Amino acid sequence: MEELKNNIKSSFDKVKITITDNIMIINIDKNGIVTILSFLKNIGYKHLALISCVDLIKDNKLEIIYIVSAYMDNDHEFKEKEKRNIIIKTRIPRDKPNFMTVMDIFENAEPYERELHELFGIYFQGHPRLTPLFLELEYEVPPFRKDFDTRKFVKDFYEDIPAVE
Amino acid sequence: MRELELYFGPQHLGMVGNFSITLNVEGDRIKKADANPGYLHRGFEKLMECRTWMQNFPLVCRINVVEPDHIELIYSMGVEKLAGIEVPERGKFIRSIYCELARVASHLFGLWAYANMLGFDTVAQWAMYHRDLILDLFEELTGARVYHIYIRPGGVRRDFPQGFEDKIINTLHSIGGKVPDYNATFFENRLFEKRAKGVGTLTRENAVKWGAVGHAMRATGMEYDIRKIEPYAAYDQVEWKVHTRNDGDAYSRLLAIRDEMIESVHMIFNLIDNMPKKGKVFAKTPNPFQWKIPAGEAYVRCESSRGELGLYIVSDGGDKPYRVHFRTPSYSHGLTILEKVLVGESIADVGNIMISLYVVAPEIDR
Amino acid sequence: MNIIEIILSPLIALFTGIFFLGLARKIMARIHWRYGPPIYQPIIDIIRLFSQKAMSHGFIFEMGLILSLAGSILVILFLPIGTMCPLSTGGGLLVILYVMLLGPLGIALSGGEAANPNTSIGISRKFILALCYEVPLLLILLTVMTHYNTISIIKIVERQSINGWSFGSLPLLLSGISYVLILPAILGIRPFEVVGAAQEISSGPQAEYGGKYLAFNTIEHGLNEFIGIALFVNLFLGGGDLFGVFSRITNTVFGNIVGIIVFLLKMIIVFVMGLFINAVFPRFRIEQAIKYLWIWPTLLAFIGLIIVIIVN
Amino acid sequence: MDRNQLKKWFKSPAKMGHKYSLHAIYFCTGCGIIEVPPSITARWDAERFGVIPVATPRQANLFLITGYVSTKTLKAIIRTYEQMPEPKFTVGFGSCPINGGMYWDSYNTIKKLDKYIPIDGWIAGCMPRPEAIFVAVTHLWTLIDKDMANGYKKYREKYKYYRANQEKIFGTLDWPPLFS
Repeated sequence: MEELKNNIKSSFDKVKITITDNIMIINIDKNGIVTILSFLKNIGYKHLALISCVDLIKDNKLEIIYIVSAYMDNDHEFKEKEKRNIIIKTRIPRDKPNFMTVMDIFENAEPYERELHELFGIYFQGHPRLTPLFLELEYEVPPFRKDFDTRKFVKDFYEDIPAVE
Repeated sequence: MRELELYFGPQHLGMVGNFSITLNVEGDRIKKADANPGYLHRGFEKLMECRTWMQNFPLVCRINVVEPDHIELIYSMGVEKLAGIEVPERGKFIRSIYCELARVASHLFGLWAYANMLGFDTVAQWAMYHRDLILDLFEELTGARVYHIYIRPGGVRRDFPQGFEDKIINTLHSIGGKVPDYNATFFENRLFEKRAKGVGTLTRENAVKWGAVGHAMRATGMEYDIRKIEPYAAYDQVEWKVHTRNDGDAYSRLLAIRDEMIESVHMIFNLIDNMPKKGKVFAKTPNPFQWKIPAGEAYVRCESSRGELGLYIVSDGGDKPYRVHFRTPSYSHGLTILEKVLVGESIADVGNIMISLYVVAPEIDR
Repeated sequence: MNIIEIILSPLIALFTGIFFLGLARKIMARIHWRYGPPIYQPIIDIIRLFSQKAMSHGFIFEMGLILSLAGSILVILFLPIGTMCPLSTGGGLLVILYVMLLGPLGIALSGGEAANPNTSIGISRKFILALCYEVPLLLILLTVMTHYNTISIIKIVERQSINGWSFGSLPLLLSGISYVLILPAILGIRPFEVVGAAQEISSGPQAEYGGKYLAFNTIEHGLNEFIGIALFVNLFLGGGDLFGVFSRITNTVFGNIVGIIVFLLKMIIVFVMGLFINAVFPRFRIEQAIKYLWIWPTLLAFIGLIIVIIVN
Repeated sequence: MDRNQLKKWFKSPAKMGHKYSLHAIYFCTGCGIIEVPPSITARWDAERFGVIPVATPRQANLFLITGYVSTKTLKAIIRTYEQMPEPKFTVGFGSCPINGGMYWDSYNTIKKLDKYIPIDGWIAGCMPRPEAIFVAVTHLWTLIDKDMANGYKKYREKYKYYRANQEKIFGTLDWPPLFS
C-alpha cells in the first residue's frame, strides 16, 4: 500500500493520498483523472466498481468519485492487491458541471455516466449517448442535487391532481 | 430480410422484473439490443438523505426484492464502519447463516426464473416450492416473509429461537434430498445442455473489460468472491471453497450457481457447528432518534448472490446520511454486459441469457 | 345416417379436444406438485372469452381464423373415429395431408393482418416447424399407403383389425417410431413448443387474439391436438379395434359406440404419454428443432419406406 | 358444483365465466411481483381458482398492479390497461399504489393510482402474503356477482377526467384517446 502511495506521489503532482484499512483515497485535480485511471488500470486495478457523485452545496462543488479495485491475476490465489479499494476523487464547479468521459478506459462506465448526467446534470464530453436512463419526467433541478427538495416537489406536483369521483 | 423492432418488456412473460430491452431483430437474430431501465426508479438514495440512520432500514431492504438481506447487511456494515461499532462473535455467525440462507433462497428463485425461460415448468415449480420452505424459516426468525429487516448496525435484531438450528438443518436436508431429482431432470438434461451451451458466452477478456462480478466472473474460471477476498461476518472462520467453471456461457453460469448453492448449504452446517453457543448477538447502539455519526466516508462491499455489492456512504456528522450510493451487481450486468452479449443471439435466448446473468431490475434502477 | 355422422364427428372432436386441454392442465399440475384447475376449466375460459369484447384487426384477421377452423373440421370429417367416418369414400390420406396445411395457413393470414412483430415471428416459426414435420409425415403416410396398397384410411383401419396393428407389424415399426418422434411437433407441445412460446415471443400467433378470436383459436388448438393423435391411432394403433374382441358386433349401433369409446381411450393414452414428455423437457430453439426433425424421424421414416418397398 | 352454482351458471354464464377464469396479465410493476410466483406455483396454486398469468393484454381480464408505480411504469400501465378487452378488472397489490406507501416522498412514484386508472379493489400491506391474493380474488368474485366491479365502465364514462389527469403527469400523451 505504502509502495503504491509513493509510486503515485512520484508520478503525479497535486495529489493528496490518505489510507485507512483497505481503502486508499486519492484526491486529484480534475485534469489528472484520465491519466491516473489509466495508470491504475495498467498496474492491475481493472475493475471499475462505481462512479458516484456527491453534491457539496456548501463549497459550491460537485465531487466525482471513482472506485476501482483489482481482479485476481492468478485464478486461485489471493493477494494483498485484491483487497484494496481505491477511491479517486475530484471536484468540479457546481454551476458549470462539465467533465470528460472515462469510457475509453473502462467500458462499463457508460451507464454510470448516463446516470450522473441525468441525476446530477453533469455533462460528460465524448460520451456517445447521454440519453435519459431512468427518468420519464423532466425536472428543473436534477433530482439528486441537494437543492432539489423531493418532499416539496411531491406536494406541488402530485397532490394537486384531483381524484376522479 | 426485414428488420423488426421488438419490445422485450416491460410487459412480457419472459421478463422477470420491470425492465425493458428494445431489440432490433432480423428473422430470429438480434442485431442490436438496447437496455431501457428506469421503470422502478424511486430515487432511494435521495430518499435516504431525508431519513435518519435507523429510519433507512425499511428503505434499503426494498432495493432488491429478490434478496433484501444482503442489502441490509451492506448498509449495516457501512454504518458500523463509519460509527466504529464492533459486532459480537455470535452475531457475526448468525449474520453469515442468515445471508447464506438468503443466498440459497435467491438462487432457487433464479432457478425458477431460468427454468421458466426455457419452458421448463416442472423444475421451476419445484424450485419455487423449496424457496418457500426457506421463507418459512425466515418468517419464524424475523416475522416477515420477504422484507425481514433482521440485520441492524451492531449485529442482528434478535437471537435464534430455541431449536431453530435444528429446523434449519432439517429444512436444508429435505431440500438437499431433492438435488438428485434436480440433477436428473434439469442439470443433466441433454436438452438443457443444448439450449445453454455456447449461449451468451462471456470470455475472460470481455468479463474483465465490462466489469463482470459474481457467478458471471466465476463461470470464466476466476475464483473472484468477496467472501474470500475481503472476509466479512464469519466467513473467515469456517472452511469452504469457491466453485468455478471455465466456459463462461449460460451453461457454466448455471452450474456455478448450482455448486454455489450446495456449497452454501454445507457452509451453513459448518457455521452452525462452529457457532459460539451463547453470547450477545448485538452491540449496543445509541438512541436511534439522536444518533449522530461522525463525519467521514466509507466504501464497503460484500458478495450477494448476484455478485459484488458495494456501498459508498458519506456522513457529514449529522443524524442523516449525506450521500449513499449502492454499487449493485446487476448494474453492469444488465446495462453493459447484457447489451453486448445479446448481439448475434437468437430471440429465443433473451430470457435465457438475462436470467443466467441474474439481472434484477429493482437493483439497477434503485 | 351420413348427415348424423357429419354433425357428430366434429362435435366429438371438439369435446375431446377441449377435454384434452383440461386434462393437460390437470396432469401437468399434478406433476408440478399442484392441485390444478378443474378439468372443465377450458370450457369456463371459452365461455369467458366469448363474453368478452374483442378487437378485430380487419376482415382477413377474422377470415383467416375461420379458414383454419374450417380446415381442421374438414380434416376431421375425413378421419375415421372408431368405425364412424363421414367422408370415407373421399380422397383419404392424400386429402388429409393437403387440408392439414389449411390450419397454419389460416392463422398466418390472420396473424399477418395484426402486424405485431411477435406474431410474425411466431408465424414464421410455425411454418418452419410445419415444413419440418411434414417431410417425415409424408414419408410415413407413403409407407403406410404402400404397405396396405390403398389411400383410404378406413381400409387401412379395417386391414389392421384383421392383420394386427401396424405398430406391432415389423415392416411398419420404424414408421411408427418416427411418427411418435414427430407427434410432439404436430401437437405443439414441448420440446417443440416453439410457436406459442410465451416466454420468448409473448405466445406468438396468439398475441393479438382476444375475446372470441382467442376462443376460436383455443378450439382450433384442441381440434389440432385431436387430429394429430387421431391420425396416429388410426394409422398405427388400429383405430377403434381392440384386438378383435368386439369384432362380432362391429356392424351394430352398439358396436359403433364401443368402437368410438375404444378409439377415444387409445387417444387419451397416447396424449398422456405426450404430456409426460412435455413435463420433462425444455423447449428447443427453432434451428435445433429443424435439425432434430430432419435427422432422426426423417431417417427412420425413410428406412421404413425402403423396408416396406422391399417386403412388398 | 352444487345446485346453486349450476343455477347461476344458467342464469348468467358470462358473469360466471369471468368469475372463474380470471386471467391475470403478467406485468411486474413493482416489488409485489415477488409474491406472485409463489402464489401461482406449487405452494398456493392459483390455478385452482382459474387465475393464471397470460402473456398479452388482449388475452387477459385481470390486471394485478403489483407494487409501486413509477412515472415511467404508469405510461406502460395505462397502455396495457387500454389494450385489455372489456370487461376487465384491476386490483392494486400492496400499499404503494394506494397512497404511495413507503415512497410517499419520492419524486418519481405515483401516489394514489386510482387518479389515473380505475381500481376495483386493493390489497393492503407491504408485502401482502400470497393468501391475500386469494382473499382479493374471492372478494372480486363477490363484486362481480353484485355487478360492483365496474371500473371499466367508470373508465369509459369518466374518461375525460382520467385522460386529463394522465396528461397532467406526462404533458402530452403520444397515443390518441381511447374513447371520444
